[in-house]
Amino acid sequence: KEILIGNMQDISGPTSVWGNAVTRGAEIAIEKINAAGGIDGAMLKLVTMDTKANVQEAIKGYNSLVSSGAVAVVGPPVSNIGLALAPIAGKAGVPVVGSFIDPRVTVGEDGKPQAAMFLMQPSSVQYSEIMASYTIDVLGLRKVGVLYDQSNAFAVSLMKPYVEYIKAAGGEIASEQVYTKGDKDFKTQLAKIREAGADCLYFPNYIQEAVLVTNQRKQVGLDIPIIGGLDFAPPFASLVNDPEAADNIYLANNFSEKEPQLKEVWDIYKGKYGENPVNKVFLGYDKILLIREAMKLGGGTSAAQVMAGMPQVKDLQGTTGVLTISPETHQPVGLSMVMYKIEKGAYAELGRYVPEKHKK
Amino acid sequence: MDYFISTVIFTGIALIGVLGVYLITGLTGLFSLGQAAFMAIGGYVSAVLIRNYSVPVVPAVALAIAAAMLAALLVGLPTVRLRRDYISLVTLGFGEAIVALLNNSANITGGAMGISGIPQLTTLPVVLASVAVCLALVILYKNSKYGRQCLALRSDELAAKSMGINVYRLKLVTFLFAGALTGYSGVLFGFYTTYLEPAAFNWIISAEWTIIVFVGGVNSLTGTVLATILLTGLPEFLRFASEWRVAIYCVIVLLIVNYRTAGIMGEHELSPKSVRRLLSRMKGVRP
Amino acid sequence: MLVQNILNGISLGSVYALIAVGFALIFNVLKFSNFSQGGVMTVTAYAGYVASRYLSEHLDSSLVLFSAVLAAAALSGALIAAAVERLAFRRLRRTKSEPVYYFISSITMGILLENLITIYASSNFYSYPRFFTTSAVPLFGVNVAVTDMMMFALSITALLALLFILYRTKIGLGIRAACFDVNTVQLMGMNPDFLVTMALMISGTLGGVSGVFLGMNYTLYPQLGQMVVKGFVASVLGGLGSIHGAVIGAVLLGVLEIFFISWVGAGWAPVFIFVVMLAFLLVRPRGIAGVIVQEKA
Amino acid sequence: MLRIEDLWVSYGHVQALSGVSLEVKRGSIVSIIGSNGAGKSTLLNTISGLVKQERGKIFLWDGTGPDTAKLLPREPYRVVKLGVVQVPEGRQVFAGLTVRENLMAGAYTVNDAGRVRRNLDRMFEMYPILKERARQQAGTLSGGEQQMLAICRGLMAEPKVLLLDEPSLGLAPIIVKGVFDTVRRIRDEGITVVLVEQNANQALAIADYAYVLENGRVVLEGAGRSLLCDPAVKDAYLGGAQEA
Amino acid sequence: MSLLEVRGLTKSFGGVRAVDDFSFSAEKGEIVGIIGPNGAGKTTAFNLITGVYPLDKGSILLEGAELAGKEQFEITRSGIGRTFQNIRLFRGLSVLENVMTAADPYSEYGLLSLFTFGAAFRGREREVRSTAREYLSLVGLDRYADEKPSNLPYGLQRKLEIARALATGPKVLLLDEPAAGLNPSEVREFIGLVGDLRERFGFAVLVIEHRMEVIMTLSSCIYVLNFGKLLASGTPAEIRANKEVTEAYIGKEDGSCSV
Ligand SMILES: Nc1ncnc2c1ncn2[C@@H]1O[C@H](COP(=O)(O)OP(=O)(O)OP(=O)(O)O)[C@@H](O)[C@H]1O
Ligand SMILES: Nc1ncnc2c1ncn2[C@@H]1O[C@H](COP(=O)(O)OP(=O)(O)OP(=O)(O)O)[C@@H](O)[C@H]1O
Ligand SMILES: [Mg+2]
Ligand SMILES: [Mg+2]
Repeated sequence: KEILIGNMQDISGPTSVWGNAVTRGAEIAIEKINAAGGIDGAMLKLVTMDTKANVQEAIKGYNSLVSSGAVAVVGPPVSNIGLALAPIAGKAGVPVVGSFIDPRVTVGEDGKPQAAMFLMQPSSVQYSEIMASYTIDVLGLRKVGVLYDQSNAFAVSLMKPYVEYIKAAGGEIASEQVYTKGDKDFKTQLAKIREAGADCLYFPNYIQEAVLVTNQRKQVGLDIPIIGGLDFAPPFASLVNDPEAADNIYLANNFSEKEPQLKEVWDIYKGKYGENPVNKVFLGYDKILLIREAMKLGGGTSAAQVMAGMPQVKDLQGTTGVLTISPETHQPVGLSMVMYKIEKGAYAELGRYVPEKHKK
Repeated sequence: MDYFISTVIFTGIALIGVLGVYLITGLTGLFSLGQAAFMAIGGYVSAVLIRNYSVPVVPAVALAIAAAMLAALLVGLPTVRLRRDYISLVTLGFGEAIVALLNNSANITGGAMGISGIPQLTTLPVVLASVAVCLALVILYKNSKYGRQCLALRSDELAAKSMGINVYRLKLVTFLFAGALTGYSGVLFGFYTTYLEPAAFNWIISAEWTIIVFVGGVNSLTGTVLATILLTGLPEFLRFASEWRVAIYCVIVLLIVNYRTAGIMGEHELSPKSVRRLLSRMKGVRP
Repeated sequence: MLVQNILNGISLGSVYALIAVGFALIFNVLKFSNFSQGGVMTVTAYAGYVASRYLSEHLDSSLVLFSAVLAAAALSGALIAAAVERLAFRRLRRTKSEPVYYFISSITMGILLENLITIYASSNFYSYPRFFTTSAVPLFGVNVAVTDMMMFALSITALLALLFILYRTKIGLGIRAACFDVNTVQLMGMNPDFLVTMALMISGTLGGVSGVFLGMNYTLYPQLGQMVVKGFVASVLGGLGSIHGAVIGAVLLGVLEIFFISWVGAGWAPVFIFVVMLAFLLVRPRGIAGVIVQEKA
Repeated sequence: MLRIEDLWVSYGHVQALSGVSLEVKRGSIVSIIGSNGAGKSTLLNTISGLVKQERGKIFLWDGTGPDTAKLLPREPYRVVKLGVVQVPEGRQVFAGLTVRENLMAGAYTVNDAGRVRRNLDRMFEMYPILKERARQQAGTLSGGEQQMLAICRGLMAEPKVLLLDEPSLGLAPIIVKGVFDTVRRIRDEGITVVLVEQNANQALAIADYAYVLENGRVVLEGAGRSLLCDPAVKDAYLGGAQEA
Repeated sequence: MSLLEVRGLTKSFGGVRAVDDFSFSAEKGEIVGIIGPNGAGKTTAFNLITGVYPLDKGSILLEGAELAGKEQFEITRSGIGRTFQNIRLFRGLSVLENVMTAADPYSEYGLLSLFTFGAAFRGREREVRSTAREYLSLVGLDRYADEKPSNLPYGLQRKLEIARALATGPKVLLLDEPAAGLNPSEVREFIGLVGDLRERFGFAVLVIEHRMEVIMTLSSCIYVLNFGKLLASGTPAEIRANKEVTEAYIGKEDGSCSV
């Protein structure tokens, strides 16, 4: 007997690196579960659908997964697809476990949770509050310059709560600069931030722009720390060809390489693909763990049972932390992040951090 | 079943947009790289009216189409007198401007984070009926003085003027008609996905639609319809190819464009007459 | 700030210019928008990267290494462009297809190349090694990136070389004639396949050079070639039928973008640029350097 | 110089040439006349290689020995390299190039810069108006000026065999005379000329030999002068009476 | 008042005066010939009358109404039809549709009638189709109605140009070298055709030709242009006798069979 688990990722297109990483992580988890006898004797099988980072493709893909009998779906990496899927999945009743960090994906406008949507990493609000709190409460930087991609939902959703937190905590937004998709030259914006006298730069964006900004920061002589998003995690520093430039950057990652619970997956991955895993691999792995846990708690392997079990998940030890899904928000609660500082191209770990506000 | 229905619905929505490109490019020989913008306008206007202002559906849709036409008028008025090559530039710029506008009016449109929770009103019957009506309108247009004049203008603008054709007006009318169709396809799109975001409406869509029109046949509507079904369905069939999917799709398009230059249907239309002719020819071949 | 903005604009413009020149060559000579140029640039950028990885073990002077990488990319650009001609355009020319077919063929080819690169190198991105130790030098009291200056110099050189080839050599004359009428050109003893391949190879060479610079400035990723849209805008603004117009158009576009980014922010810039573009075309419908030739009946 | 054997050409369902055979002697003018759609242009286009035949052979023979006749290649640009140059119907000048550039394009196969310059001067001498317009875009020339340009462009290639498709089209009568004089003169320089003409009177008058083409077949042939006086020809092609 | 009255037509390109102070007039039913050396400005004069180029100076009156400054399509609709020296047919359309297109601007139905498949639309379409067929048979092209124009031999394409011009319903018909590419006997036929058309439609015809037979047989009045200026005008006999014209344009008469 087989239990189908859907997997919706970008396999082609600009964000396929992530899609592949998540898929590999999920596959490792499934192989492990199957090797241990599956779930009540039934083997798990992952069916992957390409979403091409496109809403239309995703809806077709989700419907196709539902038609072929998938009981749960490892969800899309981006929020826009999550937003489009929420009502459709609510009707179809096959739960989606994803990395759509926009809180609107899991909580509807009426304040009730979206029945079939579950987030498995800090939401954008949680994440950016962690970063903001770290900026102001730990580093003591109060005059923040912000640069973000205005046309990118991911960036915008990481920017707003950050700015709100900083303002609420008595900080000041010295300059708020934007760019749009396809822009490659940020010198003008960076120069403005320099003029405004900011004492740090918050830059919540994809890895590639992160590299460009890091390089161009040096070219305009902007010498302040960068408070970065998840994408500054490895392999970011190795991609900046000037180690002098990859310096004085703070970021938060989902896990620390040193943490023991990673070891097993880390080694399997390295053995299989000959390279170090990135954080998306562990996120993919944990999503399968979460689905399995939901099956246990829901009392069976049907879609409805998985869906019922999901909000009951509590204190599940994953590779990226200890997971508890809130039944009110369908988001994990109290997840901490591991803080890092990049100095001359090298990552220095600063320990896990979670702001007071998040500790319940 | 849901899967099949959603595929049909998306194909239908694309077809209505492609018909717009057919009018502009296939019939009139103008190049638009900004059709997606009209789609965005249709989708956003209807969604915002219904969600934020609780306007009833029918007037909201009508207003959305009107808005798309107004935008087409704004772009068209200054450009129809320019050299043709400029139209693709202006429409490209227009497309980017609209996306920027959507991103910048976050309090109305939700900006980059998009607008969600649009009621799902697009159902299979709605799409099929819409396709039938739009197709009928375009067929009529093609087979009237408008269609002929468009083709004439595409062949030779100067001669067309000298035959008494008001080419500026004609271009504008065609542009508006296409704008209305595209806007409507945007409405259907928003009402199906229930979520709209500016990033979905880039110039690549216009390029894809143009490809479909010419894969279908120079000015054959039947070909356009066939090609839409084929090329929007193709990626579904190619799902097994995983990361090779888009590459294979491109190769197929290249083969058709290069080895069947006139497109699938050439300049032919599938009409009762042509079917009869084909049948009689097939009979003739049989010994 | 003003000087800085203008210099930044010119820097950005010279990136666009290098793309625009190759693009304009095909646009002006063969009368279609060759969007496959984007794909060619991407592939060459990767080719240059592979060459740099391989050669860095054998060459120690970074200037020599840099020149070798440029040469490798240029060569691969020429070859790929020739292959594109063979696969995507030749049959169309045989069947005397309208320009839109070239457009479609080229845009599909561009997407194909982009996807092949994604399959080959994943959508991961890579960084070129650092060829120059100083990344920026002061000029008029503001900092200017070294690569930007090189790019500016290179686009001017490319422009002059192109003008020379097109207007002072026989092949150039042939290339220009070929776009009016492939049949008649054969009656002059010219082999249009050869001429068009030459034209594409020249633009491919330029694509190779731009690819390396784009890769150095903006890192390597499969969508790198989508910058070709800027080349398209620049070459059309520059005036149809003019290659130096494309360069001017590119620099103007770069300066305008920077100016608007600094004035109204990057969010609103596309709206303003659209308005300026429209106004400009209405005032000067032939583009910057285009010539009006009244069509004769 | 040229020998054509049993040439068949069709465009899809239209049979344009059905078994045309003819011979062109070295250093002679051969005129081909016939009504609209008879296949004259098709014949020239087939010789140049622009149109491919279904059947039949075209030989180029420089008259030096009986066995030196060789098949004409099928790629137009190779045909030109062998010295067979066509001036196409309807001018087909390169509209966006200047007059001078058009002429230089004609000289593409000539590699001696000095000779090219001398030829250019000769052309300007023959049609001074072209010299005046040397920097004008060819597309904006008057119809007749374009025709002159097309003829000169053909001559710039230093042809051994010149195929002229209706060279007098759209030229003023006085220039038409000039064109026929030119044709005669280049024949006298040793160039072989195949002349397709609607201006049948004059075409026959200067022809050494002539063929009448009808519906893709040769229906009559003979020395130019003799056809000119042939009552059947007179009736069908010369309008019965004389044209001014 | 003449049907068409052209006064002081002037146009230069760069430094070249292509047409220089050219005046003439044409009456209803009259055929006017325009001749002159190559590059004399004849086609340019047509282009000016039909609005392809804006005039530098001058005025063009059709039935007393000024045409100068109007758009090309307006000029055509007010009653000036033309053919092109370098054939400009609509390649994308069939022979019949080429002619229909020329009649279309007079179809009054709008989008409303079209989209409701209204009577105005259906009636007018039928009408246009049958008149177009009529024009085709007038010039003897009915056989080719469904062909693409590019498949017709040169001579027939010229005839199609005429049929298309007829369909614009001209009061004045401008023919630019209509007999180019016809052989002498076809020229004969053509002369007959133009005569018939004039009879039938009663329009004025302006014809540019280098084939003297056409001009001399058809026109009641001939204008000779040289370097854009009027060199001479008069009846065919007068023109034939004019030494200047003979020298600049016609050249010495030449015998043929008599030899
Ligand atoms: N490209 C084509 N496609 C289809 N038919 C063609 C094509 N070109 C020519 N034909 C047909 O071939 C026949 C011969 O045409 P051709 O042009 O050789 O005649 P021609 O003698 O040169 O006539 P003209 O004196 O009018 O130039 C005609 O019936 C014509 O319709
Ligand atoms: N658009 C233009 N730009 C520049 N010069 C032009 C343009 N149109 C025409 N000319 C010039 O004006 C002059 C008159 O041209 P036009 O075509 O009127 O001559 P034509 O009398 O019709 O001659 P033909 O009998 O040879 O057709 C020519 O010398 C031509 O080169
Ligand atoms: Mg012919
Ligand atoms: Mg003329």
